[in-house]
Amino acid sequence: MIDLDLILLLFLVICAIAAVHMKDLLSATMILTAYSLIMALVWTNLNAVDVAFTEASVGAGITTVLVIAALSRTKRREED
Amino acid sequence: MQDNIILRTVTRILIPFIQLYGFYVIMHGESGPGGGFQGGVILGASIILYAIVFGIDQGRKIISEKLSDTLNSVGVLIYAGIGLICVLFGGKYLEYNILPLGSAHLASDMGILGIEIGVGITVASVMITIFFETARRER
Amino acid sequence: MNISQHFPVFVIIIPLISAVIIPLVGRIRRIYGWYVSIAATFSSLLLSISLLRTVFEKGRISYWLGNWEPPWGIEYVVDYLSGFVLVVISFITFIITLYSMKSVGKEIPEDKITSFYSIYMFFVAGLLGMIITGDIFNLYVFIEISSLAGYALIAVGRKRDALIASYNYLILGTIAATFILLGIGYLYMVTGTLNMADLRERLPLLYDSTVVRTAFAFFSVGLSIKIALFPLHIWLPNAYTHAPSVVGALQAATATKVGIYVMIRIMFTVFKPRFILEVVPVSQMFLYLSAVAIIAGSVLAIGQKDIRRMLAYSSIGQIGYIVFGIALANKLSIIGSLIHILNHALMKGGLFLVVGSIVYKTGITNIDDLKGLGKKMPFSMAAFTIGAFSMVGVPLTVGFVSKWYLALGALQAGKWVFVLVILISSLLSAIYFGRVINNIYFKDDGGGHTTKIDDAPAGMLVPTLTLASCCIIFGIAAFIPVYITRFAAEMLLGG
Amino acid sequence: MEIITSIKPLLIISVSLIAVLLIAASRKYPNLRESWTILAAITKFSLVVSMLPLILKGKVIEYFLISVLPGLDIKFRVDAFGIFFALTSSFLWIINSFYSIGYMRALKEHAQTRFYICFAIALSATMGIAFSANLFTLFVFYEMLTLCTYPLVIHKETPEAIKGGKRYLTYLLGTSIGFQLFAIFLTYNAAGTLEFSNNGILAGNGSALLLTIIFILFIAGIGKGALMPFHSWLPAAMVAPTPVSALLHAVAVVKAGVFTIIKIVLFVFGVDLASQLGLGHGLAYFASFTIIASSIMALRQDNLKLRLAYSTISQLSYIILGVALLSPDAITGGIMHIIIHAFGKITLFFTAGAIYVATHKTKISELNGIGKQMPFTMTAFTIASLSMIGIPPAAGFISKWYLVLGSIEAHQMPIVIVIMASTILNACYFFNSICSIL
Amino acid sequence: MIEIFLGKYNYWIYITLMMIGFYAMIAKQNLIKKVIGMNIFQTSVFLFYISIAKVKGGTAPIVWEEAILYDNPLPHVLILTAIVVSVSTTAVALALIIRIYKAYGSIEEDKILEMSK
Repeated sequence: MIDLDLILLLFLVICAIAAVHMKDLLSATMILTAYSLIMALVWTNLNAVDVAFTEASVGAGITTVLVIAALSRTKRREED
Repeated sequence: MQDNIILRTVTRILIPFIQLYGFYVIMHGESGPGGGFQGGVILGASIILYAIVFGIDQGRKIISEKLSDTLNSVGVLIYAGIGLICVLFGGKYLEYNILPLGSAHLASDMGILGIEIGVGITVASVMITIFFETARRER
Repeated sequence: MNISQHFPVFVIIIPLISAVIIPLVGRIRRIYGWYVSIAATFSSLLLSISLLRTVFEKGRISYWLGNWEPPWGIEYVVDYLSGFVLVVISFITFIITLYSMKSVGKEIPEDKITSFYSIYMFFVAGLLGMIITGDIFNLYVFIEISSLAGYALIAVGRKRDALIASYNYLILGTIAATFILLGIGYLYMVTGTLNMADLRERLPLLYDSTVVRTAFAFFSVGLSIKIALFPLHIWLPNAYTHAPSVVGALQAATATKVGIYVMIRIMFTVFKPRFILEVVPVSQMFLYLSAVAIIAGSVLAIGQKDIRRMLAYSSIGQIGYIVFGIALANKLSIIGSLIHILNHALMKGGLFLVVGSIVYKTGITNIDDLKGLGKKMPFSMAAFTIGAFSMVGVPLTVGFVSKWYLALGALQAGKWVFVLVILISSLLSAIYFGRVINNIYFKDDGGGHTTKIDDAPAGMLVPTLTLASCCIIFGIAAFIPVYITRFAAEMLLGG
Repeated sequence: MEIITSIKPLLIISVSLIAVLLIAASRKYPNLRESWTILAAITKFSLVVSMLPLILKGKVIEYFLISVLPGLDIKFRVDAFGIFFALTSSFLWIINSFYSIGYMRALKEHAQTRFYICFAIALSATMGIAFSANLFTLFVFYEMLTLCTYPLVIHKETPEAIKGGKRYLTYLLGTSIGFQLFAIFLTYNAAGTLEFSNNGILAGNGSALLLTIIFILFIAGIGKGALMPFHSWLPAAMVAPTPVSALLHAVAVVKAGVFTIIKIVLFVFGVDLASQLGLGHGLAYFASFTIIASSIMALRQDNLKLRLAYSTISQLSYIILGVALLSPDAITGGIMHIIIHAFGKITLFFTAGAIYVATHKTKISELNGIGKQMPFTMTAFTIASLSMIGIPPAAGFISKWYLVLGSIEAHQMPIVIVIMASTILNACYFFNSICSIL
Repeated sequence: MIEIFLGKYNYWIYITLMMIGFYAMIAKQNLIKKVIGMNIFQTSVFLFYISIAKVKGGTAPIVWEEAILYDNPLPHVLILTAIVVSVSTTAVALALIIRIYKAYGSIEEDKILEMSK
């Protein structure tokens, strides 16, 4: 259990770094979604079911939709 | 995406279930995971899904700008109104167990339920509004 | 049924409800939104005054939301301090709302006016909530409500620069709010409570704990960003400059003031004065920071060409004054700080309103272009002059009273140098306001225009003049605010 | 000492403030506007005179207006010294009003309404200073005087005038906010009150060092006293129209400064404390330096008004010198010099203005032979000059006589030499002017 | 206190995540990247809250007769509120970005600042 927890947390860090690093904003957004879902998992592990539920619907769902909608009206790539 | 027959059919079938689930989550707030906020998000998501699949304009036909704006306000008013009703019955603001519904326990449950519904309506319509505002094409 | 016991919650609920009613009534006729705003802010003002009176009659008011007992439920508290700030803020918002109709009508696209007022009322509700809440997490929520509304309000400015100013403010504001949230988390982790009064009881045992100190550090940084204390001020000048006039006035007069109020709450009622003075001498740090802020704000203001930007930098200096009095933490200096909150709200509000009138009439914001306005808009310019005098600290204006107390507080603490800082910055502000006033009255606009009297409409003039005359009234009858703030200062320092 | 409560001091101050409203209201009708000024001046003077009998009986009139804060009162007290000053200024206002009407109309100056308004406010402020019962009231009116004379200084609105006005404000506001206000803070902190008292309020409150610092701050802070090195605003202010230079910068403003210094030395520090700390002598030497230095500067000026301005600086220092010596005769001499200098200098400025109106010339070197064109004017000029130098039977002799007596009394022989030397310098520059004019 | 921090790697992770988010908010020029950073920044704080609520051996704080030891439910409620705030902030930020793009034609901060000079 603890190991799973640790792995998930490390995954979080990797996702965060990747999301910040990606030049392609759409990919970054998708990684952010993955980040949110993993976060929801971590919270389920920590018995915060309510919050996990919310994070899954809001963080992974709504935020992604909104960012993608915003991307569709601006630019997809980050410039150097 | 509007031409994709599979997506359209699946969406048509899924949306009622999503909405049903949303209502369930709203109603079930006080005794299990979930509540007005999460349920509201799910309800909002169902409309957003519809709008994504069938196009923004089609989505706007279902929930017009006027309607979503009204629902925004109505949800908050339900919330605030229940609080004020509590004051009218001599309790503190949002003190539901004072409501005259037989037992204090029932009153409390109903009060929370009312609040959850208010929150759910607001959240759903706010989500829809934000989505439409963000995704709207320039005219 | 005694309705007056519910006033603490009504103060917030009324603007909140009106915020959601406005989109509904605004659809019928646009002007109704403004009517509702007026009604809401006016009733908030009346409620605040009544609350302050009750505090003086019966002492601290505590309202339990949902009748849950404090450590578990949310508590709303009105005491001398919050009562005073509540009245100041609700008064200013009422005046600015009164002013807003014409200015908003001119500066904001017509289809956005209704939602403007709606967001405006959210902003007001957030501010009032920040003042009145006794629950530290609830505080965070209100901070976010008012900040979010604030970002949106700034973004409706006429030029595109308003957008990026608002965005930068959003990023910094979110960092600040998240820091505050983190501080709350740390405090909750070690004490298990979110109620301010409860925290005050439990914290002294834990003053040596690293966690508590970390929490305090997060609060300090977060709040310093929110109030734009000098090195963390970068968001402020752009935000004030590019916001619509009404929003500029509202932000300058209320938002930072409430931020400072929250700072006082955290420093003196959540923690005890002993903590900032002896345990962790952060008061020293704030003292020097604020001195730098006072001087730097004034110096930067001198170099500005845009009058709104000049006022914004001057605000940074004035914020320095308030923090300075708090950091000295003796009775006189705290009285000085609290009066300066009133003072700065009145005069900066008034000055921004005058600038709003100028923009409304002429569209000018450049200081060099203000020549000859003294003859064209005599009443507005008179209000500007009074506000400027008050800012410099001319005797018989309220600006003098606060500086008097701040200087005495510094002398009492044996810190002579800081008296010098106050005096020097008064001189600096005399320079930058002198420049404007000189342009207004003693320079011609080079003929061309007729010098027909063409002042702002009465709907804008009356609120402006009200604020200006308040500067003088409270400068002469200074015992009124001093009487109230003395109780507040004693309460803050007492035990 | 009997204290009488009377509203008269307030009335005297408000007379010209009410006149301001009337002047502003009748700005379209010059004759009506000017008659308000005259009326206010006469009312003011007669009100001051009406208090005179009581004061001469040794009584004191007080009026308490409002308490801004505990310890900060707006309060008026009329004593012999104050009414002396008030009498002089209000009397000269009447004369000056007639003069300025003639002057302004002859030159067809612009913004005359503003001119008269500011003038009236300035007189209110002067009265306020004369009647103030504590440092706070004094400070309020002191600042008011500075601010309301600024529009008068820059009246011409030429770049030169604005430059002069800027210097005027910088010096007066800078010193009063930077030093005087600081000194007031320190005084309040040390003594707990700002009320003037015959024995001083600072005695026994605070160390010698602190009190010396406060003293220095006060002296530096009263820029209107034009002690060097804070004198250069006065020549700069000479860009103003001549009536302004005559009444304000030879009488009201500078005398207000000197008056304030005297008040502070006598009623805040007290004679005993000041002599005990040796503050008086320090000030005396400081003033002596100013007397000599500014006399030499006056000698070098070619512009008549500037020469008079430098002469004013040196004459002011006589007054300060008198008080600084702290001996009864010297104080008498100093206070008398307030009046004597006021009458003398206003005459000189009036003649300078008259010359300007008649010939549009300002430089002494250009004025050769003007005495024949304007014999009456130049007679007045000569008489006033004699008084300035101190040649009997002109009045200037009396005050100088007392000053010399006082400095002998105080065993300050160097000061006697200073007075002598400066008299010679005075004689030089005035005779020089007279000769070149005749 | 130190032992607690060492024992619970959650705290270290949350600090790491927070720093990553903070970096993105401050150093990245792209406005959308800033929003992404903001989300990471905020959720890391939520993680911290959830971690302090965890009681060893406790069960989820839902009504269940057999449970003896609940986890503290209060932080969960707080975080629900905070998530609402977070999503609203994101929405406002995105709306601003869209309008900024419309006005400037770019979403890179340095370019925008250059343009607005």
